[in-house]
Amino acid sequence: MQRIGVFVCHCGSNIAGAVDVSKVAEMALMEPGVVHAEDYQYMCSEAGQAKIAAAILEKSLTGIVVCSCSPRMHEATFRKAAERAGLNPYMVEIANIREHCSWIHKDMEEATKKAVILMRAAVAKVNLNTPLQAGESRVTKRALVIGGGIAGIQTALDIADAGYEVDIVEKTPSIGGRMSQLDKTFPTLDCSACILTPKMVEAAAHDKIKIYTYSEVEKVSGFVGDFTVDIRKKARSVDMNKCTGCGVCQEKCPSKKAPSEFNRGLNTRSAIYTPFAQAIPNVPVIDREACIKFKTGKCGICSKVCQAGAIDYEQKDEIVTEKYGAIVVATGFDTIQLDKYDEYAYGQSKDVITSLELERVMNAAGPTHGHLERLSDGKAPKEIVFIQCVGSRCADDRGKPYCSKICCMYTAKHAMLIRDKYPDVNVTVFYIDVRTPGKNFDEFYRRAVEQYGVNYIKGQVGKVIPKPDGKLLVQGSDLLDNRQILKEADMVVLATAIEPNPDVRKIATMLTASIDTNNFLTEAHAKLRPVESPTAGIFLSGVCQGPKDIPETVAQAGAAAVKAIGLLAKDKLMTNPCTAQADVLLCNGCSTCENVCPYGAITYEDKEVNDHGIRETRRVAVVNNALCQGCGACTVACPSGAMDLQGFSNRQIIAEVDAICR
Amino acid sequence: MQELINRAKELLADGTVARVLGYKAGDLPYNPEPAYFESAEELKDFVYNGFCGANLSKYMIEASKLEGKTMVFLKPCDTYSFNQLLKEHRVDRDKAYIVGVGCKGKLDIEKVKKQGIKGIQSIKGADITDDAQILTIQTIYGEKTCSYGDAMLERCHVCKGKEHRIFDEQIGESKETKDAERFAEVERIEAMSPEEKFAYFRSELSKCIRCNACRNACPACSCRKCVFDSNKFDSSQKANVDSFEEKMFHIIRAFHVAGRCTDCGECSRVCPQGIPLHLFNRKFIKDIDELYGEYQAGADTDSTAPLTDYTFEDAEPSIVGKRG
Amino acid sequence: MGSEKKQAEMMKEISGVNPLKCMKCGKCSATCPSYNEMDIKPHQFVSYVINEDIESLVNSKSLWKCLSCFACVERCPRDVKPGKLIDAARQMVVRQKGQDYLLADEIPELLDPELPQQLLVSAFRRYRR
Amino acid sequence: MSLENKEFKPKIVAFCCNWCSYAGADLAGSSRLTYPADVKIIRVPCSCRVNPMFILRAFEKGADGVIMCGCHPGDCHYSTGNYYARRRMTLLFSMLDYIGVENGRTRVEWVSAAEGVKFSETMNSFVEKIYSLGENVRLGDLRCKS
Repeated sequence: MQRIGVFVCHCGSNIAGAVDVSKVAEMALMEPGVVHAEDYQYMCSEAGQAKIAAAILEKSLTGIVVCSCSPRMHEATFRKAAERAGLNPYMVEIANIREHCSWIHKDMEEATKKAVILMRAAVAKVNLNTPLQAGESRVTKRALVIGGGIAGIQTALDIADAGYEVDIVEKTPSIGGRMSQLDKTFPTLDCSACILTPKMVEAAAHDKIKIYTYSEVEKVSGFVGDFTVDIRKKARSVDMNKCTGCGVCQEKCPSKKAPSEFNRGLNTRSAIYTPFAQAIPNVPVIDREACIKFKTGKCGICSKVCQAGAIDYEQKDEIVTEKYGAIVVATGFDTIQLDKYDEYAYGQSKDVITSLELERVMNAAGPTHGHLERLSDGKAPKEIVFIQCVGSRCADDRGKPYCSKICCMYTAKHAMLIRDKYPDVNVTVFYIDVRTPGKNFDEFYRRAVEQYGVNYIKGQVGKVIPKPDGKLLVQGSDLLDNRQILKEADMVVLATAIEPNPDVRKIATMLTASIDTNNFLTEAHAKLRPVESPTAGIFLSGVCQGPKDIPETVAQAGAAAVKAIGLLAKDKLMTNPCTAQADVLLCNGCSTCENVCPYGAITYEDKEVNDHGIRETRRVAVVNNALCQGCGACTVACPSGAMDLQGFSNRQIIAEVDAICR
Repeated sequence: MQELINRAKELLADGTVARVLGYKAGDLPYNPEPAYFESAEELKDFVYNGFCGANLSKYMIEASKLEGKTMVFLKPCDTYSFNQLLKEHRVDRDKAYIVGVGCKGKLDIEKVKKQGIKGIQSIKGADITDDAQILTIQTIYGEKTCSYGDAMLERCHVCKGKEHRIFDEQIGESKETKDAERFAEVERIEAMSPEEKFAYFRSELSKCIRCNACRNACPACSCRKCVFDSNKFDSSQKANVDSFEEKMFHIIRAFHVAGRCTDCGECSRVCPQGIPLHLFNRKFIKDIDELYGEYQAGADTDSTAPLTDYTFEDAEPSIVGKRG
Repeated sequence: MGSEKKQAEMMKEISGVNPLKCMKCGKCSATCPSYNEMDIKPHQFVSYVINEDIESLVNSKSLWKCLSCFACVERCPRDVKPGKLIDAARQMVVRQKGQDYLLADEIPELLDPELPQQLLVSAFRRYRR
Repeated sequence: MSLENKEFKPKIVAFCCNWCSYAGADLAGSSRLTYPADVKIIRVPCSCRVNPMFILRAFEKGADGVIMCGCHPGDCHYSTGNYYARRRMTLLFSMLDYIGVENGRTRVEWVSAAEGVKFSETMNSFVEKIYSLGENVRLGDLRCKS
């Protein structure tokens, strides 16, 4: 018989507000095996943990039940507390009376009743618990970074500097990401390329970093410490080893009509191209959709002009399989589609552009070579209107419910830069709120208003009407003056909401990392573990986790790197002891379990058994504990019940069922 | 029959096999029972006739543990069971010398009795060499006749085919017996209202006395220890205590053999209460065929079983309510 | 002013609008074609309901200047729908005046072929409930 | 004691996989999305851990409805667990339907860790269904009900 202690947490008023906690403790004493029950304000606090430890020692408890928040929150905490008091950590069960009870049931009597039942189920389970010992698994000392933007580059550099090998997988032909498309960066206004390109070069030159550009993650298997990843290196049609990056092929390429991804489609590029001049690697790729050779079989000019003989039309996609101990996701963001916002006339007028498009217009390497001009007629604008919160903070399905965070600052930056370079241009910003928390951020915004005379109007724009003369009529509110504004503008710039890169869903699925309703990757804990995914061994870097600016991204990239380094520094990991075990006396050796095991953890051996006096050699299943992840598929496939899952045994689950239905 | 005995004697004599697994006469003319024969002498008790319906495959699990080869007589449908056991590593192919015996349909004494034929003394026309048209039955009330087809087991009317799936040699002629749709009875039940279904199965299952004959005869139910006998699920039951346990036992039994059951019909054949237990297994077979593609357990030894397989597009469980 | 509170609650109920969701962006007023005719502007409607000043609202000129074009409803990023609030305020006035609804069958007789389509549509929107 | 006088409070067992659905239930909780207290959740590592035996056992002990939630097909933490669970449950539910047990008493729903709203909605609709079906008499061990 177990000696069980039950500890009921108030969680301040989170639980005690809806559940009569002392009643739960009182009822617990009536359960079989329970010799101790108490309730306390915060069981997870040091004092609460001390109470648990004291009870374990005083009453010689063999198992404990903590009625508290979700086991996903504090199971590990209480297991550690029990372990410190000399109890096997797997003799701890959690009854989730917060997320599954007090937070959703407002009626005290009803909630208390349910809490008692959940407590009973946990007690019934712990009565059947057995002490378990964690095994060990090895750690591959190499990290994978998915995404080669500033987040991925920074994470890779930090991991590599700590002495571990890192591979970066980047989908596009060059690393650099969104940051490479920016012109200047707030709040210091240094040129984006000037601070990014040295990092790109450093990453490329680092002997611990290997960069796979124009590549995608195809398949991920394994688990923390021991992932196996298939990387698809898309056919570049150019031999990376031979190409000197001279650029003649791009110059001579007759197909120059493909929209330039780097310039957001505002101008075109050749079919063989590097996205931008500072691309790393400086090796072009052939866009097979646009290439005349691939479309018609004729042409081949690039091959003829290439002195190095690097052009290879026959190149095929290649799959590289590598092993990693840790994976960092740094897949970044894109701006949302604006097709549902017809009131802003984006798509109707070339002079209504997104802020990211304006970055390209302002950039010396952009479609207008850095001259501020209207994309419709190339004339210099005199009136520019910026509209904030386009698709951000939007309750309906046209936009995103969250604040995109960066728009207030980059809009101030754009306004300021335009006023600085073109003092004769009037700049008006329509805003709902101006949000500038951050070091030197509000000062920056105020400078735009006070020093540069940017006209900030509290109010949204209701519609933008393209006029026949090419001007844009902007109808907005000025809520402070309580008037409706009709304003003629030459250009309208939309601070478009950002969203996670659409590929992230596919990647998250491969990694079995969870994702929220907005496609941002979920952190293990919103406050305390913000750079880790709940899936062990997966770390989050940059905007894939939530909107953030460059300094925050770099900071998080470093944090993710440290977490990954912390993992890679270990030689061995303790494995989950909740694995399947076969009872040799019951096993038929039928191979059914082997067929459903996703990890190949089950093999068969001829074993000498002594079945109640009958000695014979039998073919029986053997589970490799390092490979078994404890899913339990085999336990149900097994008709004789020989296969059982430690920590979630058949009898334990049935005891829970019985307790709930009692 | 003599051909089988002769062959058995030969193989025993030349040492190819150490024993013969066949049938010997029982206490009545219609209940031969499976038996081992280890010498020509013992073979004098050997019988083989239309009442030898028992599926000998399951006996091969134990026979595989014995020294030397065992000669076994398998009907076409029994070879599916043998194949399935082979696939599950329960029998040793090298320990078996399989004689595929021709089949003209096996007989069900209950069907004969249902025709009002009582006090049976002897039956003629049931040997494998007979042409299987008419049974002549000597009773204490005089001689009666009965058509062979009317006396056949249910399973023979929906026969999977007379081809042996695995054998070392074949003896005897077969005759096609299939004259009914395999799933007709399942479909009839499916068409019932929930109340009718419930009433039907309640009346059938309430007859169950938990003698475990179905379990013992079933070649798929060959666990060393059944979950209903072990404490693994806190589910050990020796007898049905209430109406629920009848259902629990039969549903779980059917579920455990789903995708493995060859539809050999032994469960229904041996049930002393005459419960049509094969209707559970056949329901699963029908569902599997409809939802995951045609699958015949035991047809081969290397295909993936439906419950250890999947596709991304598999039907959702909610299809159960939608199929009407 | 207990009755004002009750009226404000009733307006929320009729319109199905939660005025607290408003972020004061003014897009409703920015988009309103009758803005200049109104004494209380669309975005202010929301504030009046929050402040439970229903009296001023039902006595405002705006109440009858709204075209029920629902541009504000369409474009509101927060799903607050000032147009629905205005509609609700009208409902309350209509209800107080003694449920003088038209029957659907009576409408065709009252129609003047010269009436602009927009007005008809608005009228139906107004009196639909 | 007469059963008719007692207000029907169904017993509902929900098996939730640890990675998606249990987290979805947690999210429903932290988002304060209510559903009836009749639902009691049992945490299992994966939907493929749910043995038909558990479901029948729940009915035996007087459960009025049993629902199983797992990761969406394709999103299983163990990659393939829910595929096997899907086939198993489809066959089991079909069998229960076949022997005349009301089909609404069992359900499988895929709920991701992000779908707190779906979790709560699913539970609300399932409980509603069980209320409409009333007490489970066809599969219960009637001795357990007094």
